Amino acid sequence: SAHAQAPRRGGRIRVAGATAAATDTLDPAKQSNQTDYSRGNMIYNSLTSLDGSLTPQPALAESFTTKDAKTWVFTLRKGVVFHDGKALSPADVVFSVMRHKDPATASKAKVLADQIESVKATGPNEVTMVLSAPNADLPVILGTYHFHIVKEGTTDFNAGIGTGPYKLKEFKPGIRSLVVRNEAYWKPGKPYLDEIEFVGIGDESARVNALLSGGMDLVGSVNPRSVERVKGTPGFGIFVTQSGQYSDLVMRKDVGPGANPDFVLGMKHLFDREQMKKTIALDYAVVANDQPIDPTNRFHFAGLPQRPFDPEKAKFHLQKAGVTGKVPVVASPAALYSVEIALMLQQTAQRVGLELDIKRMPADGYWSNHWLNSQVGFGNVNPRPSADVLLTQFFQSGAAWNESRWKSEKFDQLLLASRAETDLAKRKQMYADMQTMIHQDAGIGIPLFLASIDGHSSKLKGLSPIPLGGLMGYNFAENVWLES
Amino acid sequence: MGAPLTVEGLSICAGATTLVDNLSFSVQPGEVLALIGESGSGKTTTALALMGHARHGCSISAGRVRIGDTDVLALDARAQRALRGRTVAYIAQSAAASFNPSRTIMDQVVEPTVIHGLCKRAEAEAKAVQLFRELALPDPEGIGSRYPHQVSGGQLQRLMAAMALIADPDLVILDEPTTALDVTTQIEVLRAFRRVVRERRATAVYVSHDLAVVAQMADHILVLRNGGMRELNSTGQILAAPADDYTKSLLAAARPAPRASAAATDDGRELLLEVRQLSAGYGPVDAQGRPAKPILQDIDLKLHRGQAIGVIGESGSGKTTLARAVAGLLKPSSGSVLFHGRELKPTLQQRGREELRRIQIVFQMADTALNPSQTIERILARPLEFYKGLRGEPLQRRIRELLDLVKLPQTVAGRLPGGLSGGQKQRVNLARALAAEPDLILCDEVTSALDTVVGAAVLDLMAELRRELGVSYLFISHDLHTVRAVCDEIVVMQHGRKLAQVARADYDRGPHHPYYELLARSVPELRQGWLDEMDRVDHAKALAS
Amino acid sequence: MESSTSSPVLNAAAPTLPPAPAPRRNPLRWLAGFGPSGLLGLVVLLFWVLAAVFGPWLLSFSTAATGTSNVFAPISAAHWLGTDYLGRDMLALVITGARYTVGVALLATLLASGTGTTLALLAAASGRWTDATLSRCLDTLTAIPSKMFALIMVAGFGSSVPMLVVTAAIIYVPGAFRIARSLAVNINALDYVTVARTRGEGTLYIMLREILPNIVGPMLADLGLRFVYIVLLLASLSFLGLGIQPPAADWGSLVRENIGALAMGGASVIVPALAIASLTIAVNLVIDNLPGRAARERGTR
Amino acid sequence: MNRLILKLLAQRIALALLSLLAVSVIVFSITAVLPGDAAEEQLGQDATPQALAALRAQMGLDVPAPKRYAQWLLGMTKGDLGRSATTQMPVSELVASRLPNSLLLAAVTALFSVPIALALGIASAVWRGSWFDRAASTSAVAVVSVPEFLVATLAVLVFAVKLRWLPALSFVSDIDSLGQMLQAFAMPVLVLCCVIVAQMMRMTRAAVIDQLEAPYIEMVRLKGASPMRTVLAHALPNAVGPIANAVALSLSYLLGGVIIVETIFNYPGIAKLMVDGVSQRDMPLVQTCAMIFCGAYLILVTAADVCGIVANPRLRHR
Ligand SMILES: Nc1ncnc2c1ncn2[C@@H]1O[C@H](COP(=O)(O)OP(=O)(O)OP(=O)(O)O)[C@@H](O)[C@H]1O
Ligand SMILES: Nc1ncnc2c1ncn2[C@@H]1O[C@H](COP(=O)(O)OP(=O)(O)OP(=O)(O)O)[C@@H](O)[C@H]1O
Ligand SMILES: [Mg+2]
Ligand SMILES: [Mg+2]
Repeated sequence: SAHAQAPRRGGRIRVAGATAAATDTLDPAKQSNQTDYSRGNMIYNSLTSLDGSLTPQPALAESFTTKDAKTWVFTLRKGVVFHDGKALSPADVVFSVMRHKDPATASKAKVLADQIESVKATGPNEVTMVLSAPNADLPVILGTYHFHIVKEGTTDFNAGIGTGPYKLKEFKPGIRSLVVRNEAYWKPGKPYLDEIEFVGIGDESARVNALLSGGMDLVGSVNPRSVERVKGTPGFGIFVTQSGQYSDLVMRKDVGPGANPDFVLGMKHLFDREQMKKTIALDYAVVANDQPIDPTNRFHFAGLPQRPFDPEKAKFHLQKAGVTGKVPVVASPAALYSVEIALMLQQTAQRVGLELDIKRMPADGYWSNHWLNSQVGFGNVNPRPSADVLLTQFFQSGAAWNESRWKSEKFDQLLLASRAETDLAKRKQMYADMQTMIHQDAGIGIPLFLASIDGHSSKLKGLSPIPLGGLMGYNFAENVWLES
Repeated sequence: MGAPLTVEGLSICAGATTLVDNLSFSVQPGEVLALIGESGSGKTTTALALMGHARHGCSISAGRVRIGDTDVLALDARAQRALRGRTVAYIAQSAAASFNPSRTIMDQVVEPTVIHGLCKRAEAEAKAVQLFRELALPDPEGIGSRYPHQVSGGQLQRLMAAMALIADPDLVILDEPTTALDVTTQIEVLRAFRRVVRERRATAVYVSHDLAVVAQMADHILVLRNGGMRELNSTGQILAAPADDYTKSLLAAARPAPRASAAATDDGRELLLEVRQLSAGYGPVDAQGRPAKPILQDIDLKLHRGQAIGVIGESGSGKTTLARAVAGLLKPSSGSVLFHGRELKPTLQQRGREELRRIQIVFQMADTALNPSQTIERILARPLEFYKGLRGEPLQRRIRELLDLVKLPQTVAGRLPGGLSGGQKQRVNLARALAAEPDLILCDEVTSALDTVVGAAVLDLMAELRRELGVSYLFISHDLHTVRAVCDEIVVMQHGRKLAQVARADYDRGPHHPYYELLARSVPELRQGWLDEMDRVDHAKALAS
Repeated sequence: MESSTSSPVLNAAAPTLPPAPAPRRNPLRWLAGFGPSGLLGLVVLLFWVLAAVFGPWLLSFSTAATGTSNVFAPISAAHWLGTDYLGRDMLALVITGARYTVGVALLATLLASGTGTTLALLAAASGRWTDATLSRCLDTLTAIPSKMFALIMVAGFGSSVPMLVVTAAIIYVPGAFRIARSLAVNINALDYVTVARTRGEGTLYIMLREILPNIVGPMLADLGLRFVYIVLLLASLSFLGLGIQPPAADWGSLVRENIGALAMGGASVIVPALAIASLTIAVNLVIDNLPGRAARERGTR
Repeated sequence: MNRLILKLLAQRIALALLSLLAVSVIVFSITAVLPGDAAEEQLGQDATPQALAALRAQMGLDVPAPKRYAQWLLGMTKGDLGRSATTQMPVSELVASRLPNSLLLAAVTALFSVPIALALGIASAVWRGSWFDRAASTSAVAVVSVPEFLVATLAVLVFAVKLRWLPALSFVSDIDSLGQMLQAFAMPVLVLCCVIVAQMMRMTRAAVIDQLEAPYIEMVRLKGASPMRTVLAHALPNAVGPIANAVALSLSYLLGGVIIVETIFNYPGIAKLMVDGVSQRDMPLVQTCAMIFCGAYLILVTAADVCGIVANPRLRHR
């Protein structure tokens, strides 16, 4: 209905994420997938939180200020208590941030945390962070799941003590977790539900069937092919989050055919993006333009001319590149849709006389063994909280995950400058320049930005997209409520 | 009380071949009819048909079988079941194969009463014990709780009789009930059967190929050959004045005539085989090299070229074991075997091909000694190829010769062993051994499955080979008559030891070892009333002692 | 006429020659031996084998391309068996899949049964130690769950067709070995094998000539079921994402990929499933009805 | 108990220990040569050399493989299963939370499938060659040849989505009553039955037919016994050995082989734990799972052999 209903308190829901393994963890530093993030958001808070446009909003920090984007002062919210009754103090924040820098923690956010030089309690409710170089996006970074605030000195995270909207009642890794309403939650009126049971179901059709049989109220990662079924069943609906997630064709510029710029250009012209959008994603995607900043991002450069599907041009470039024989292309179910994209690419390539030899690798071991090591292969990049994080991690010359080993001094300088720039308009221009460079020169072909699709019972209300990923950017727990 | 049995025009066929052809006879209550004939002549097939049963692959194609007022072949399955075990009872050819190995004997013996709901279990058991006692079984109260493998073959045969008789059937069919037994046990069993038939006055059909046994048991004899009836007459008539030629030849061959050897007692001839202080057994060997289950103990034996030595003894006395030890199939625990004056290595692997060729063994069980998936031709060809390297036409010719030698038709060459009768298989076995042209053949019960006529032919063949080629034999048998007929010396074994050695010249001169005497005495003679005489003698002895 | 002049000896011998055992000579009679259900199985099997060999060649011009964007399309004139989750023609996929399912599974089955039987013959015909060692080793292999083993193998060596064949074969060798050994040991104890030994025959002869012919019957029956299991193993490997490489897909993968169509009763999932069932049933029908098999089994009893 | 069985058990236990050792060596060495290790798998896309080194140290992967194996073995002999490399939780805890579920599922499945398989197998042996026999054998092959994920999905579509009789997932944590238990287990058990019934049925049929062709059966028939009695009282007791073996082999599948059923019904069993273990390269976990499967297999096979001995008086009485 058009006009918003008032949220109802009470009720219990069952939610299924897309993965379940014994490695499920409650340690913010170790979280690695949808279910971990969702669970983390149930029991923890960060200093900031990201809204529907990925703009940082105050959360545990009442406010944050900076003059030079290098020294940041955070004022903590008063009266926030952990689930065990202990009040939130600056020491907790210091601990929660600093532990990422300790190699022994083996944090997944270590690279991000390393730019923070120091974190200090500078008052009873104040924390000051000093960066090694200016970064205007620090509040965005601190709003992501790895930077959840935990109690000082925590070593065993299985108790799940945080300040979040729900308290942990049961946690069985790989099986399920059960959370109940945190009555002392600092956001007035929230959360709405009494209890959430959260499980991971690895198999997509099992997940959808669980939803349609009434066993689940919300399930993540629905295949576009199941959408019609869900929509067609009375009492169920789907919830689409268009985000910056993409699977990309990586052509390494240091070795293999990708070393020849014409090969790269030829391949980029071989993507029949509209067709891929229709048959692979069944329209649950937007066409991308070989650059990684998606339209939901405030820095997306819409003015960049769309690269068309042009077999003639492709043929021209490929012939110029003089590639002969079969070109092996590595794909894997680990990189969403990469096998399907590869198959379509194989067909279009055949039409221009190029033989692609698709090598499908099993999902496990793909990231460590094939991704980054294959000369031509597929990667998959999840939505990042900010354009800066994305570009720094994947396109900076020295970046560990610079998939195509594309090196550009000019790009690196622009990146550093834009990071320190606090003027939004100037920053936008810088990002536009960088997107153009990637579009032209990087060994990356990005055909589509994918949408995440969730299925839910129509009784479940309060869902709105946050382009960090499905399930409201994994933060559905404190926002949804049940219609009576 | 017995019921009269009438058979009219009975024909049984398997596919296109006729196994039993137009048979008619009848038996009066309280009488015994014997079915005799060579192996494979259709005796068992006929006997089974009397119960309305045909083996897998066979069918009763024509005829009528009446027991009392019932037309057996016209009954439906349920009525036939009601008849079997109740009105007609069957004592199978092989008792050992007819008991369920996993149920107690008592369970199986009283089963007919259970199936037909004749009486309470306790009553049935009491009756069974009574039968056990009548059949002279040891420990009549306790034997029922044993399992089939815990009693001997002769006992099992009697237990099967008890199983057949427990429902007081009108007609009893006994199918070669004593072939598996040695003579001493056979006498016991025959006595038991006869007592039962006489006392219960049941009608009986007795199937056998042994005329001497039949003479003791039957009132009438029916002679079968190739499924057809040759002669039917009273026992006395048949023994005294057989009408049919085949019957005559059966009778003529019934007592094997001695086959003289070229040099029966020529001590000057080369010593072929010498067994010295041989001990052997089965099971794992202990530190001293003694096997867990010792069988043979300190056997000494000398065999000259061209000589035949008979080995007799009751079942389980170690006759086959001796042959296996000589052949190298069983490693002796002590002692040695010398062949041509040279010591033979204890195991097969250590012996050379030529040594192996010179000693051939003919196995006791003809069924298992032939590979069911090779044709007779292949079976005979292999040793010829292997030892002689024969190929092509010479090979074929030699195979034909071998078949002729053992009196088998050429047509069997293309058949598989499954299509041969027991006697035929036995002869193929012998032919295979001959193919190797050995110096010594270890014959393990080669004639036990044969009727007298064919058996005699085989014995003749062996004698001829011995005369002409100087082949020697170790002739294992439990049939004293046969052994006496072909062998120059007889070794008597009991419990794995050599009890006595009797030379041909001394066969009829006594006194010998008492066990040998007992064996000699227990061989049935081909005349009516022999068993009664034995009864009287034994009775008198029992009184005297 | 010539023969009468050549040699009287030969002539004399000729009539006594045994008649040749001729039931196998006439192919039509041999076929008739299958009986109706066996023939049905044979026809289906032949169909799939032909499809595997010639199918891709017949179809190559028409259907290889994805073309349409119509996913999970129902059966139509353009797509006889509908389309799959990417809008590809199911007929083409099933026909190309035949090559993998029939080929890989058949190869792996033969490899497994062959190796198992050979090892079993070796174990039975040679001494106690070989037997004990082989039995224990293969027992150990059975103790590792098949899917775990497949997972480890594929994770370690990638999933190529030879790899899949070898993996499936290794997984099913112990089972075949177990059955063949129990049969072979019984045969080995029979007198005719002993006869061959006393003749001085080598282990190889005993394995191949004396024992093998007497265990082929039951081993064939076992092979039928083993084939089914290997087809299923391939399918479940593709469930775990470890199967045949795309764009090729074995039938199991086709079922798996298109399982989403099941709710709508789509042909794309039912057709490959039916293909699997028809193939495995056909193989078992053929084996169960092999001419002479029943007779041979009775003969060995 | 009889001495023979005791001796067999002693022998089997000694062999089992050897087998377990062999399996552990095999599994360890295969997993050791697999590309990637637990740290790489866990970091996935986030792997940088520093992070890898740190995580490896945390997981104890910096110790050389043979030494790690020795440590694991030593711990094992003391009853310590070690810690999972990826979660740092004691393996015993991980396993203990799932093993009972797996055993329960296996037990319930066995409870249904074994009697069904035996009944069908015996019936087709008795009516050998009849239409019933043909139909049963063919449909058994047909049923096993449908991939189990198809059967499972179909069952879910029909019983959970369309009819709403049963839950689509098996939530074992919520079982309070027998009714709920039946609901939770109905579909997994159904699917597993489809998988294992055929093999047991075929083996039972073969074993019973084997006995029905034995000569003593002819004698039983000649005693006038009905077909039912012939099979149940005579053929079956003699076929117990091979049947028990077939059952044992099929049941051993129920622990390690049910990964697909566990995935589709989200059943928290040990097979999924193992698959996760392999894909995460979590050595101690994989090892422990392998030991459990191997142990279960050996126990089942030994039990089958004991059954065979108990049923066979020739072996039972000395
Ligand atoms: N199932 C069968 N199918 C076809 N032929 C058979 C079958 N069983 C037996 N025969 C054949 O029937 C014939 C008669 O067999 P039967 O068992 O009645 O002989 P028998 O006189 O009892 O011989 P024996 O003294 O060896 O017991 C034999 O030639 C045999 O080969
Ligand atoms: N493989 C074996 N293992 C253990 N014991 C055996 C073995 N073979 C035979 N025996 C036993 O050895 C003893 C002698 O057996 P053997 O076969 O030599 O007897 P036999 O004199 O040939 O008897 P028959 O006249 O019944 O053939 C018997 O008690 C038998 O049970
Ligand atoms: Mg007979
Ligand atoms: Mg003997």
